Amino acid sequence: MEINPIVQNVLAPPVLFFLIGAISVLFKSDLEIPAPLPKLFSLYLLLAIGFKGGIEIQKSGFTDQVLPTLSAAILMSLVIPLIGFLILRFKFDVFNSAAIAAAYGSISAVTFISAESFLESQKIAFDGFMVGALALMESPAIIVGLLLVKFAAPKNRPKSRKMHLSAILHESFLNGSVYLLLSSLIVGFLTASSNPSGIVKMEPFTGQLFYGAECFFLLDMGIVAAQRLPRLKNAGSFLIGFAIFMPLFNAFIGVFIARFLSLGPGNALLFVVLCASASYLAVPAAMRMTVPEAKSSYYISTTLGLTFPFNIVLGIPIYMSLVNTIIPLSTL
Amino acid sequence: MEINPIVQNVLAPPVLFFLIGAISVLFKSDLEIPAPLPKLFSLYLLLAIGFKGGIEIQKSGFTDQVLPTLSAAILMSLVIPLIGFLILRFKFDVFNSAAIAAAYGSISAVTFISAESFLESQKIAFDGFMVGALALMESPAIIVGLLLVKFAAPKNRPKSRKMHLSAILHESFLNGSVYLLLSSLIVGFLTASSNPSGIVKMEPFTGQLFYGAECFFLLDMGIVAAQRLPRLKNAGSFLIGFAIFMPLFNAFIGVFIARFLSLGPGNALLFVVLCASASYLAVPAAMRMTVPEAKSSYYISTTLGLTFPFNIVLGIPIYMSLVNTIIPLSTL
Amino acid sequence: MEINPIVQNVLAPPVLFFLIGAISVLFKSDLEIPAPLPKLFSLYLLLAIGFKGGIEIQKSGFTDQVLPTLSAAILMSLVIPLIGFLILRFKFDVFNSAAIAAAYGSISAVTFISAESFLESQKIAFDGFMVGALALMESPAIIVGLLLVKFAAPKNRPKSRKMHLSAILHESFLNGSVYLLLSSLIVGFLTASSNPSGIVKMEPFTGQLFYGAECFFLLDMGIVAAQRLPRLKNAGSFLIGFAIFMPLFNAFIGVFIARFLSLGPGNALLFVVLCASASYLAVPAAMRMTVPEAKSSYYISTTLGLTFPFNIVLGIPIYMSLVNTIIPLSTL
Amino acid sequence: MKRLDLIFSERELDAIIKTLEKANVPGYTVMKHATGRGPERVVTEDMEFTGLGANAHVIVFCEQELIDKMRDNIRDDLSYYGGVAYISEATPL
Amino acid sequence: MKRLDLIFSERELDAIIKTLEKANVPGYTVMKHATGRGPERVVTEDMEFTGLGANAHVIVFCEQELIDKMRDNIRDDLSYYGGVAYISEATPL
Amino acid sequence: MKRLDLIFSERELDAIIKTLEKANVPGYTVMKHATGRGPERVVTEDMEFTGLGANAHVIVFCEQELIDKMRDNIRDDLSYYGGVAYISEATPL
Ligand SMILES: Nc1ncnc2c1ncn2[C@@H]1O[C@H](COP(=O)(O)O)[C@@H](O)[C@H]1O
Ligand SMILES: Nc1ncnc2c1ncn2[C@@H]1O[C@H](COP(=O)(O)O)[C@@H](O)[C@H]1O
Ligand SMILES: Nc1ncnc2c1ncn2[C@@H]1O[C@H](COP(=O)(O)O)[C@@H](O)[C@H]1O
Ligand code: NA
Ligand code: NA
Ligand code: NA
Repeated sequence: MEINPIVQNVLAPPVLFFLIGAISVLFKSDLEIPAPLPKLFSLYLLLAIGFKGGIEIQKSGFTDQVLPTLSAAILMSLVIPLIGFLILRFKFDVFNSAAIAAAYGSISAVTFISAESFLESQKIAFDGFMVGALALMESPAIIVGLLLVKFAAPKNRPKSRKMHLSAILHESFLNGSVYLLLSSLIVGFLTASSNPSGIVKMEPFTGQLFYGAECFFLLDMGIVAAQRLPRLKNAGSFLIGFAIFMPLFNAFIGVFIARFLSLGPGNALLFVVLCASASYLAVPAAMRMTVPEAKSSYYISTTLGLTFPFNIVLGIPIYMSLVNTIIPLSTL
Repeated sequence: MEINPIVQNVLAPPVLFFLIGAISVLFKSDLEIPAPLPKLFSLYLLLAIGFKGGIEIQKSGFTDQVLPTLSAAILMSLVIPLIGFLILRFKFDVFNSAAIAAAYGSISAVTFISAESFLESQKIAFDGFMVGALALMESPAIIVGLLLVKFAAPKNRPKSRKMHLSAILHESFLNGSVYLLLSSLIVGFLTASSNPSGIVKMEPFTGQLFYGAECFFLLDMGIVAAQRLPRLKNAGSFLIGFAIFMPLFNAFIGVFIARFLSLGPGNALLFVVLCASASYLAVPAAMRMTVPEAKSSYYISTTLGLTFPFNIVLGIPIYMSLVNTIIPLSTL
Repeated sequence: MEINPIVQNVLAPPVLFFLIGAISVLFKSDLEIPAPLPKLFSLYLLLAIGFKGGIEIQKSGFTDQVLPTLSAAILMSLVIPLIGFLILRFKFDVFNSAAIAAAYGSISAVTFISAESFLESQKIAFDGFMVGALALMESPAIIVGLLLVKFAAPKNRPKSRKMHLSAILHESFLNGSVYLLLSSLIVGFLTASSNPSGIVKMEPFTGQLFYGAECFFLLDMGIVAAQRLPRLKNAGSFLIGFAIFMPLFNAFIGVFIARFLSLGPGNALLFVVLCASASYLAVPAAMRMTVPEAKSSYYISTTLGLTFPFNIVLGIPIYMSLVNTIIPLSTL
Repeated sequence: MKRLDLIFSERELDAIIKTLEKANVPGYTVMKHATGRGPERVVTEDMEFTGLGANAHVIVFCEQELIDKMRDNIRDDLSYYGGVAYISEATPL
Repeated sequence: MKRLDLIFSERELDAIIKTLEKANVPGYTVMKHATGRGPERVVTEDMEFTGLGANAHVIVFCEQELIDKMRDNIRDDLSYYGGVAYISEATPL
Repeated sequence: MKRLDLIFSERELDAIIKTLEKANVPGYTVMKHATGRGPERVVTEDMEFTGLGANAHVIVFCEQELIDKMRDNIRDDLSYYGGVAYISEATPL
């Protein structure tokens, strides 16, 4: 008899450590991972994801699945913020709506690697070029979010806050975490092309260590998420609902696009997870800088306090069964 | 010809790095491992010890040696604080006596892993379930220490400091380092039961990296211990004597219990080391919170400045020969 | 056809990550590796370099190449500061000249390991005892620098700043980074002599992880170097010229000494790189303490902002071709 | 306008912040990882990994009346675990 | 002599330092990793790894006239992103 | 009651603390990892891994007479390596 995939997902070390972190807050333990240690792990994960992704892309080359998939990924990161914006405008002003919507159009790298771990434990194959999709979905969502502010903001927004296109592009591509991911991807690609021995020597750092570092980081994420969750109460039930509904909605669109693209189940899950996940690194950083009118507690508490845990614990297995239900219809 | 086991113990990298740290203070080098880096290693070691221990316990199962050994460990962590308290009361007030005594009833995880490294270098077998004993000895000692304060404290202790049982249990089990060790143990156990591939993927982080991280942490411990040692002068010769005599005394009781339990030499050494070591993480944290009347410099300087170095450098080989002298009488 | 060795050097992960860091500053990305994380990597690298070097020295023993090479290394670290001092005195006072000259007489461990990585990628053999040369070149340069201040400083230097020989030796050998490197070397040596299993257990930490940690540290070095570079403008063109000319000059002397010593091409490159590199850890620390009259921005900006990047990116392949051009004349 | 400086063990931080929030202060700033010595206890940075932890330095800019409101509660918090509190004058820029 | 305390998001640090340098202040001290709560926003230390970052606390000892010179620029910087600025008296030792 | 603010290179910390202890101050607080610029030298946080190190910010609450007692020694320490010292008024809560 098979174990329930949700239970199986929960029993993987990364998710268990996430729960341990969350429970420690619930029980008021004084367990703490002091700054800047979480930053070390977050930088490490971005570097390692990018580097390994660059190698995989170089290895797999540009097959005919690559271009359509990457294009669809970019499309989704452009469209989701628009949909999110329209929904959020029912309750929030332009600034908050744009900032939150951008977060949901962008992605969470840790959710992505959790999905990869899930696929590995289920022995389902996926392609390395999906990291390319991950890397390409960050910037467009930020651009859309900032353009929404630029064009929909009330006319009386002070001149000093006028957003020039150059500033928008700067925030979208040179944001620390976007930049590190993209440039590590390039390093991985170049290394794989011209210096294969460099890959072997990097492997213990970017490869073998990865899973453990992921667990350690998730321990901290559990603490942070559980500290954030209660603040959502102030944000109101509309936003709480949004933080659960929006990932599910995006996953639903994502799975149909994956079917349209004839992606295998592994790639399909990763694509769906990219659509369903929300950013708590790049987008908040960009919004904090350029849209100070938006309340950071809104866009951070929803993405970190609710959407992230939901995706990590329940979302990934749910999306997997969604993929298994909807995709075979067309591909078999 | 055999090398003296003390010399052999000292020539292992962890002990050598500990000495390097201590010597750097002696010679007034400005070598420093700035906060919060030592915290990173301390969190890592607790997580890895717990995780690997959980796996070992799951693997070895509950053989008929497990339950008696764990019970004896808990018993020792209850009895040692009582004995220590009686001795310390000759010189110190209730608060200081209880706090110091609790530290000696509890354990030092780094002393434990140094003993494991020693056994490995001597090719003496030991069982993974001993980590269970380690994990189970932290909380009872704290509970006894706090109960001693609760019942022996002068009647005029302010109401606000009345200790409720719930607060005592909270400090004993939800203390950051106790919680991380216990919960990592559970994660290891669950992973081993249901997700063997997770163990393989964690191995480079929790297994391969462990010895080096231990060395790095011991380098810092050497610095800290050597900075603490001079402060012991203020504490007086009674306390200095206590910091050496108490571990030896506890080791002596421990070795007879180990003989009674018919433990093999490896497990016996670990049991003795648990009895002889003193806590500088969990107990000080708990005492600082609930018994502010006790001078932290007393319980920290004795455990870190004297007992810890003594155990690491001289104690472990001494206990080994104690084990070799006393145990064979009954088991061969 | 062979790829240009400069291009090949640039396409190695450590150099690529260095460039990524530098470019992030150029493009005003907010990528940051917050303190004290860079310190973690710098401590780690010193510990690992020393430890591995100690093992290598124990393994290779004292062949008849060892002693002459180490003596020549010490000689160079005594002579270079004198030459540098004479040159710098044209433009700078005694304090600044001595401090900068000492930095160029000393070495940069990260430049050294970059050269090792370069040799490995080119499959050119080199000997482990060269780390001994690295370790031995730090202190003499500091001693010469401080003696220059002691004897050449204006007579009206306040009494309180009189440098006693004991203070000079203290700064030269007990400086945190010198001490850690030297003592880790001793630990490695002792471990290799008496505890071979300890080497195997350290290997994942000091060996396998090394290359990745080097990349991570170089990412930060790229950021720091690029932040420093513009400050050189204030320092004037004389100092900028010195920061490029001096390494080349030292390399040139170095390569003839290497030829005289009949070093193989690998050892020769490492020897040349030691001569050409400049210190940004030990020497600045010592000068900051004992020669506060010298402007730290001079000796730090030249070594970190210009000499280090020059050596890492262009210098090493240039020195290699220098070695290949000059050495075969005598040895073949 | 006044400036209130509070220095105490990081472990009391939650209690102090609760006190500040209850008094409705307009804001506060927390700096962790402070070390120091008081009349009774010693804390050193390099001991931070142990259970003792370091100190927190909290700065509050607020009106005198708010300080009066909080005085007793803060004194209570600090009397239990130790720590210091000082008031000085401050003018908004 | 005056003491100027500025507390604001680390991300504004470059702008503020530019303002200080333009006014030719004799010096300044920066303490990063500060956290806190203002009237509008919340920052917590453990969120530092996220894009939000922590606060910086900048201390400047300088003459009143320099403060007057910088006042408008600093107010501009702080009004955009938030943050507080307070002045108090200080005497050199 | 006075408040004494000392800002100087971390490497002078031991010397300064010795001076404070010799004067029998009731306590002091140390905040490391401060950066800044003085009239002469520049320190930046990201250079902390180099030999230069960062600054320390020491706060002492004590009586004026103690400050008078320490003045010369502190000035000596700071004149050698650089750093600043300022006094302001403070009232215990
Ligand atoms: N006079 C003082 N000046 C500055 N800081 C102090 C002073 N007294 C105590 N402190 C700080 O308050 C902390 C707690 O002191 P205590 O109440 O003695 O435990 C110390 O560790 C110092 O950081
Ligand atoms: N009244 C206050 N006292 C002390 N710090 C404050 C105060 N108000 C704001 N802050 C600090 O200034 C930062 C920015 O505040 P805000 O302008 O609300 O974003 C906060 O995170 C606090 O660290
Ligand atoms: N006017 C000032 N205001 C605030 N901090 C200062 C000032 N001058 C110097 N500092 C601090 O004191 C340190 C040492 O300065 P210096 O004496 O120039 O080396 C600097 O790095 C700053 O952190
Ligand atoms: Na998304
Ligand atoms: Na014990
Ligand atoms: Na050199």
